[in-house]
Amino acid sequence: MNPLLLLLFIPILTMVGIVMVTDLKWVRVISAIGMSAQLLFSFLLLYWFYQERGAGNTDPMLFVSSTMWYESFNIQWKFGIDGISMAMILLTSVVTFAGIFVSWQVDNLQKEFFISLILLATGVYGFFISIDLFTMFLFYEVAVIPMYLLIGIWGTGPKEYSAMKLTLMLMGGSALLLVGMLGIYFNSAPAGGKLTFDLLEIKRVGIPLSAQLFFFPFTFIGFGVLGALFPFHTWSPDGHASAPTAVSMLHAGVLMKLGGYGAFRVAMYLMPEAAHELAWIFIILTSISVVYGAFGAIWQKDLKYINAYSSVSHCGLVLFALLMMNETATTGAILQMISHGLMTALFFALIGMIYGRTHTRMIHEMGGLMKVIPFLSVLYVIAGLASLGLPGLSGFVAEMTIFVGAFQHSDTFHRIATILAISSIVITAVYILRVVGTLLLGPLKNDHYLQLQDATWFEKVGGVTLVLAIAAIGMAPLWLSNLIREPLMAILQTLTN
Amino acid sequence: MDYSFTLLIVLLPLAGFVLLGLFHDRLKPMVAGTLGTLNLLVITLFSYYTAFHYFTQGNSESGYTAIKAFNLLWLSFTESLQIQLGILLDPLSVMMLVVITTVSLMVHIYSLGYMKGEKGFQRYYAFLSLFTFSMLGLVVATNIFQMYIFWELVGVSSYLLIGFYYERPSAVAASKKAFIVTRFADLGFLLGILLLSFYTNTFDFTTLTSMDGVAISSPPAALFLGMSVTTWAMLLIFMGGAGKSAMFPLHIWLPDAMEGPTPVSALIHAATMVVAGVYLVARLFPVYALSSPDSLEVIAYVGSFTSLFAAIIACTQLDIKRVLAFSTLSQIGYMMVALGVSGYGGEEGLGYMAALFHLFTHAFFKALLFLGAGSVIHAVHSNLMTDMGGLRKFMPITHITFLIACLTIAGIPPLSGFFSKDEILVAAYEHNKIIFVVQWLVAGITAFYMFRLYFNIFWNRTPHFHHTPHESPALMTFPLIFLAIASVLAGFVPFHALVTSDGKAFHTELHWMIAIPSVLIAVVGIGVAAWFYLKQNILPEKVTHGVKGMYTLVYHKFYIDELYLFLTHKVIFNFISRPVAWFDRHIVDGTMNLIGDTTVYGSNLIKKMQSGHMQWYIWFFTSGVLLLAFLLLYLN
Amino acid sequence: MNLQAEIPLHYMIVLSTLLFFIGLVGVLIRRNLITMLMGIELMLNAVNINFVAFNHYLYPHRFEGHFFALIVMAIAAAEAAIAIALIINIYRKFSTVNVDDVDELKY
Amino acid sequence: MNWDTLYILRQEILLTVLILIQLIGDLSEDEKRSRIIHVTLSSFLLFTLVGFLPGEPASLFGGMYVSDDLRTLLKNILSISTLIILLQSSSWLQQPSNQTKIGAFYLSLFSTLMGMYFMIAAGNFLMLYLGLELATLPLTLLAAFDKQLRRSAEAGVKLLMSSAVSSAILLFGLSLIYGVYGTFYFTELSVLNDSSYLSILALIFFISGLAFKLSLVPFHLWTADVYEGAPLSVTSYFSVVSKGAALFTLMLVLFRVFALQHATWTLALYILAISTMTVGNLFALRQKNMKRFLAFSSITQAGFMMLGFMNVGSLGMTTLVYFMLIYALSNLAIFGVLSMVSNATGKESMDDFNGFYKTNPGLSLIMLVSLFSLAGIPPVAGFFGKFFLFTAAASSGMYILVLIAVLNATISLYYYLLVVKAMFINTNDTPIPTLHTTSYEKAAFVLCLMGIAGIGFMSSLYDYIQGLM
Repeated sequence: MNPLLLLLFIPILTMVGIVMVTDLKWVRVISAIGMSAQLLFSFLLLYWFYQERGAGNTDPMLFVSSTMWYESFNIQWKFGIDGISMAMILLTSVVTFAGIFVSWQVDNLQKEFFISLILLATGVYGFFISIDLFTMFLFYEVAVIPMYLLIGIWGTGPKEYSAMKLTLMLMGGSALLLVGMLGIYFNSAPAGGKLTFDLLEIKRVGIPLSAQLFFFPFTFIGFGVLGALFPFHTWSPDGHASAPTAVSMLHAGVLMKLGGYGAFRVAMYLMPEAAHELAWIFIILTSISVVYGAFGAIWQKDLKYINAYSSVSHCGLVLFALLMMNETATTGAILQMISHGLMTALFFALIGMIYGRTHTRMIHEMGGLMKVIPFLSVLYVIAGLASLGLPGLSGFVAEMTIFVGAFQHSDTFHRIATILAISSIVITAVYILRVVGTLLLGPLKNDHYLQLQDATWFEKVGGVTLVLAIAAIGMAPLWLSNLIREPLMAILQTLTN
Repeated sequence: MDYSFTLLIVLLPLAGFVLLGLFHDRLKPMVAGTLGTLNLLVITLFSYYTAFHYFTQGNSESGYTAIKAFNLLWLSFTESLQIQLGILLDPLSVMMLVVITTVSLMVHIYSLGYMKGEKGFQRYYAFLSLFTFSMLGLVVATNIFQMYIFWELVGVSSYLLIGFYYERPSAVAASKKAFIVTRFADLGFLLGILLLSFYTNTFDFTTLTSMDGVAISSPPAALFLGMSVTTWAMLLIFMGGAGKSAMFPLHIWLPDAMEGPTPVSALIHAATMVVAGVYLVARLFPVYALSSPDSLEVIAYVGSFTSLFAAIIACTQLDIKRVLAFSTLSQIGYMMVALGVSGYGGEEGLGYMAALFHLFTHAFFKALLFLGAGSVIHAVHSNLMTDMGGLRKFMPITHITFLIACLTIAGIPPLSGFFSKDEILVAAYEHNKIIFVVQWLVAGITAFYMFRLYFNIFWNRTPHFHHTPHESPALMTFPLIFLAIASVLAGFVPFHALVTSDGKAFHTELHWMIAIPSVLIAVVGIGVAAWFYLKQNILPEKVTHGVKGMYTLVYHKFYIDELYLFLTHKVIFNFISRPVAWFDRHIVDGTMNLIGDTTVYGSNLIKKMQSGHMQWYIWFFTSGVLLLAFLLLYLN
Repeated sequence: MNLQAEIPLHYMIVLSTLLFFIGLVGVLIRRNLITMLMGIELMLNAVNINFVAFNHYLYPHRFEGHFFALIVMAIAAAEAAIAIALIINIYRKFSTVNVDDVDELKY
Repeated sequence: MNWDTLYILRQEILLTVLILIQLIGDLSEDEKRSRIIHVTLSSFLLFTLVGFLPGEPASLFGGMYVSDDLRTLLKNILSISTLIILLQSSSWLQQPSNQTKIGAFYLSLFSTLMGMYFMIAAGNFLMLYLGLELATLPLTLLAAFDKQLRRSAEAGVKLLMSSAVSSAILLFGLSLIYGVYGTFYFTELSVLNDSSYLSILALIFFISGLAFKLSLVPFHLWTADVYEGAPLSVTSYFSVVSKGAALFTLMLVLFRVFALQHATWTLALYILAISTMTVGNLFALRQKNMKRFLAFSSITQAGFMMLGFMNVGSLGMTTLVYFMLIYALSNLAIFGVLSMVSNATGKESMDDFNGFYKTNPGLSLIMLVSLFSLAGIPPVAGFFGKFFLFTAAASSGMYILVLIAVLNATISLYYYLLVVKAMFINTNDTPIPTLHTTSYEKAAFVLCLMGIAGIGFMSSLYDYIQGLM
């Protein structure tokens, strides 16, 4: 059996376990066990991956297995991973693991909550291991739809509006995506022969340019919506603001990465010529995203909004880097996905914990929290520093790789866009420090806060896991960078030709 | 000789940070402090050992050679653009190692006394270790990207230390300001790095500065807005240096940074971090001098202007730490001037040597000044010189050491400041007369404001103290004495034989033609200060009253802060960020909501279609059929 | 006498079409349910003319059109029976057979 | 007439027997009437199973009646759907007010089912018309089944009048077809091609007649009113079985008989598809009554179905049948829940479902899964059905249509989520009490859920359908 299938079976088994259990106290324990197993398995998979590569296997994808599903459409259950998917799987495992612990105290409809959460994660895993476009799309939607319930039921504030908006916009994106996918499918065998959804096969044959030009925008925007591409990002602030903690974490940390990953794996990988032709439009949009998100964040007063806009900025950087279409920038894009995934998850986790204590997310209503909840505050500062690109934490590695990569284009257009994108690091510093300064430092605003408890053990587990991951990538980025870079060489050769 | 042990110099402080940071609440304050200090003592000894060996054994006919004691691939961007983390030993970095570890050690010791009983004492030592780690990593960087990494780390440790009293809003604001301003400058630095590395295809200092490297042998001639890209790159890199070194107009953060604990000011904002900009320019000096002389010109003028500008402001400030802060600006201006007027190689490189010489001496006497000021503040619990006076009776050691420092900075022979300043003036004189005149004047102003400070603290009237000031404990006076000795002796270090632009020794001597006027003007400055401030009199007030408008302008630091505040708060917040937020909510999101609303509106619009009347249904049905039929007949 | 020679086919078609639309208009404008039903009968009978005419003029050797017409008649009868039943039901509930009053289900 | 003929006609004959059983059953005493329900259900189950017996392609009555595997499958889809409806309606029929009408209900229902069988089995337009009328006229009675309700009476008469006009127009179309081609036999028609105005007109009239049954816009106006007025079981019969029969008939006629004129009808259905999806969606957005809501939802779904017609090959037909099957099961599950609620409390408004999950988690989850299936959310079957329909349209290069369809699918997701929201998110002071599920209802739900959850993953089913084309 393909070991990758375990990535799907472990969460499914966990869900079954949750359904079976009668005592609600055990629900979270089972979830935690399941997701810990998943985390361990991800690392085991990484080990196997290296072992396989070490043994001289140079296939573009490892652990490939395929089972025919719909013969007449040539739809297969085809799974396989390369370094990029491996990295994304690790990210998902870490964030999900942390997410479970952060939601330790969910008391309303526990079973349903954890099942939805794990279902979401299952979709994400499936998406990352799919080679077949159809299953990829299937898992994509599986991952998106639990969001509605998760936000709608366990959210706060205008949760129904936000949940609806988020779901509809993402589904609207996937509508475009579907058109693009069908276009790819029907152009997958221009010289006759069997149509296919198999990414590798489509790539081998190549799509005619005219079709590429028509379908690239659909596919790219389709994924771009999930990747918070300007101007399709407005689901993100509202959605994040209303979502419960773990959902924000998973959504910003993992789900939004589906957008970037898909834009790369599907849109750009399969339609490189069109990507070249049309990149300029999207470079403009993404550069706007980067700066615009950062400026947007400065003005916000709600912690989650700040972080949501910051996500717009950071995810914009991912797409921006992808569009630069060279090895370095693309490596940076994937690194940025992982880095942003981790740190934004950490952010949302901390915001959730702070909100759970102070019952407000308005930064002006709080102040001086460092004094009363130092543990959480320090984690928040670390997350902030990672976000503004401090060396030694993951954000720096990703951003620098992107910038160096983007700088390889020496024409004026790319230069201006790049400089614009780079300038976001200053703006990021402004809003991060503003939050840190207002929220954590300074005199204690509210005497009631003196009674606040610092992090509990499960919060510590969740937070520290993420910090460790952020720091590990930040301190020793080479292995991850190489892991990502290795498949890129082959992919980008075709992109640049 | 194998220098791989130098890795410990960098790693030990990191270990100290991690240890103290993780266990800060489990360790007793004094245990943490002692651990940190002992750790640094070991590091200092290591770096002395390194310096001793390097300078005694490394010399050869062709000068000192650079040694890469350690190198590790950290991250690779492309085949050639890779970030290595390593240790580069050359005269420049070894000299910096000595300076940093010495000052840092003194500050560690001093803080044991000064910070005693403060809340967060352990955290303080953790941050100090972090800073030391970053700064050491910065100076031993083998490539420009490693430097950038530690550059940023230095920035963040400075942020943490300035904001050490995080419950004090002014400290929080100051730390934020420092970080953002330097961050802005770092943007330039980063762009410069990217630009330079794009054209030279390397980050490595040795490759960049080698005579047959691309950057020097064939600098890219591509033009952008009329300037060569090399000049652009070097100017942008200098922008980073200017930010850290608080050159005009990026100087605004430094005075505010005095919100941090005073030993921190001594360490970071006087002796080490703020000279990083000088170090940066010195590190890339061959590229500046040989490929982009225009940018050196800019550096000289910026330095010169800053030194004058800061010196003038220093004359009006009342907060003693701020006076010292502006004095720091002014002195770093000197160093920049020296670099700016320098050429490359041999005697031509006098300015280069002078800049680093001044950096070396300045580190000691400025640290001494700050620590002395700290000692005073410790005694009177105030920063303002109006609350001080006549302290010489109460604090003899502080007084003497402070006086030595003042004399040193004023350039009175044979103290170290005299020698280094003299070299700078010589270099400036040979290169550019205007700059020379300015720097000469600044020397006088420096003497004036330093002694204004000195007299105001230790002489003048004796105000009413809440409790009688007393001399600081030995933990604090020992560093003062040590640094005072260093300030006196540092001038005799044969810098021209050790740290030169091309690594080769050259001959230099005192230029009396320049030394005498500079000493004279310093004496004049001291004299005027004594006239004004030795005894309590109304002269200063008269003078300030005479030039009231001017005085207010200078006192408010030429309103540059207000200008920035206006730019950031009013323009960026109100004219960019707020409209962006509005646009996002109302236009972008509005459009999305509008799509929804339109759909609902459309739904209501056609509601009447379903009127409930059967005949209308049939009518609709039949007209539909006919319409469809006609449409198809027409289309066929 | 040859009917075909005297009355061309299109006369028949025009007649049936006219009848059909008269029936339709009847359904559309008469408010009484019973009258509407009559309109429907008219429409069906117009179609019957069509069937028979086509059969007779164009395909005289086959009988499908005739059969069809017969079956349509039968069905029309069944339809009328059910319609009457439902209209009576309406009358019981609404006390009217005016179609305009039967509009409670809408929007 | 021999045994083979009987075997080929086995479903129709058994259905006739069932109808006769009802007539006999009506003779029994009033208080024992409800026993007939169990008898009917078990015999209908038998009847359904008989449909799955293997058979050879055959043609009877001089080509009037055609039987082959595809048609048998279509009939089976209808009979399974009917079986589910019967299971779900059992407790409604047991209510005292309905006890006397049980026989009438079954009788009418089986008659229409018979009519639909003939529509599908027709090899001749005459047969088709007969079947159509047989399927329509008893349906009007069923719509007016709740004699005591004004709305039911109104629904009956509205349906009757509209469908009479529509069948008149269809008939007019048939007469023109006859005029143009001179035959009613499908086998003969399928090789004839004529592009005269008259033939186009004929085709449009014919399509309109069936489009009325399928409730495509602009022929849909009766739908919501009748759905609302009719009893719930009948509504679900309308939205699933009647619609399915119309779809299958339209499909068989267009693909098999008028394949040569496909340019014409593709264009017509292209326009109808867009208008149907859009208008159906716009109306569904506003609905608060669940029956009206589902009426418009089914209109929208019918619009999606039209996408299958865009591919003239076996792909189009396969996806249509496949989608219809999934649509039927999903819709039936929803109607099952609705009818349980309606029978127990008489509540039919969406707001009544607020807090439904708190009291009836199982039923809510069934609703959730079915709604997601209708909305086309994986991994439930609706996703596959819809995806393949879109594939069919895209295979002809009609990407614009696909785009409009997927955007409409997104809008439809909105209102499906409104129901989800009501059940799971909204709170209610007086929620619907916990409902008891009878074993018949359980069986119906199991059938539906097995289909909704499993069909997508069983590619063999799709392959099987495709093999029949």
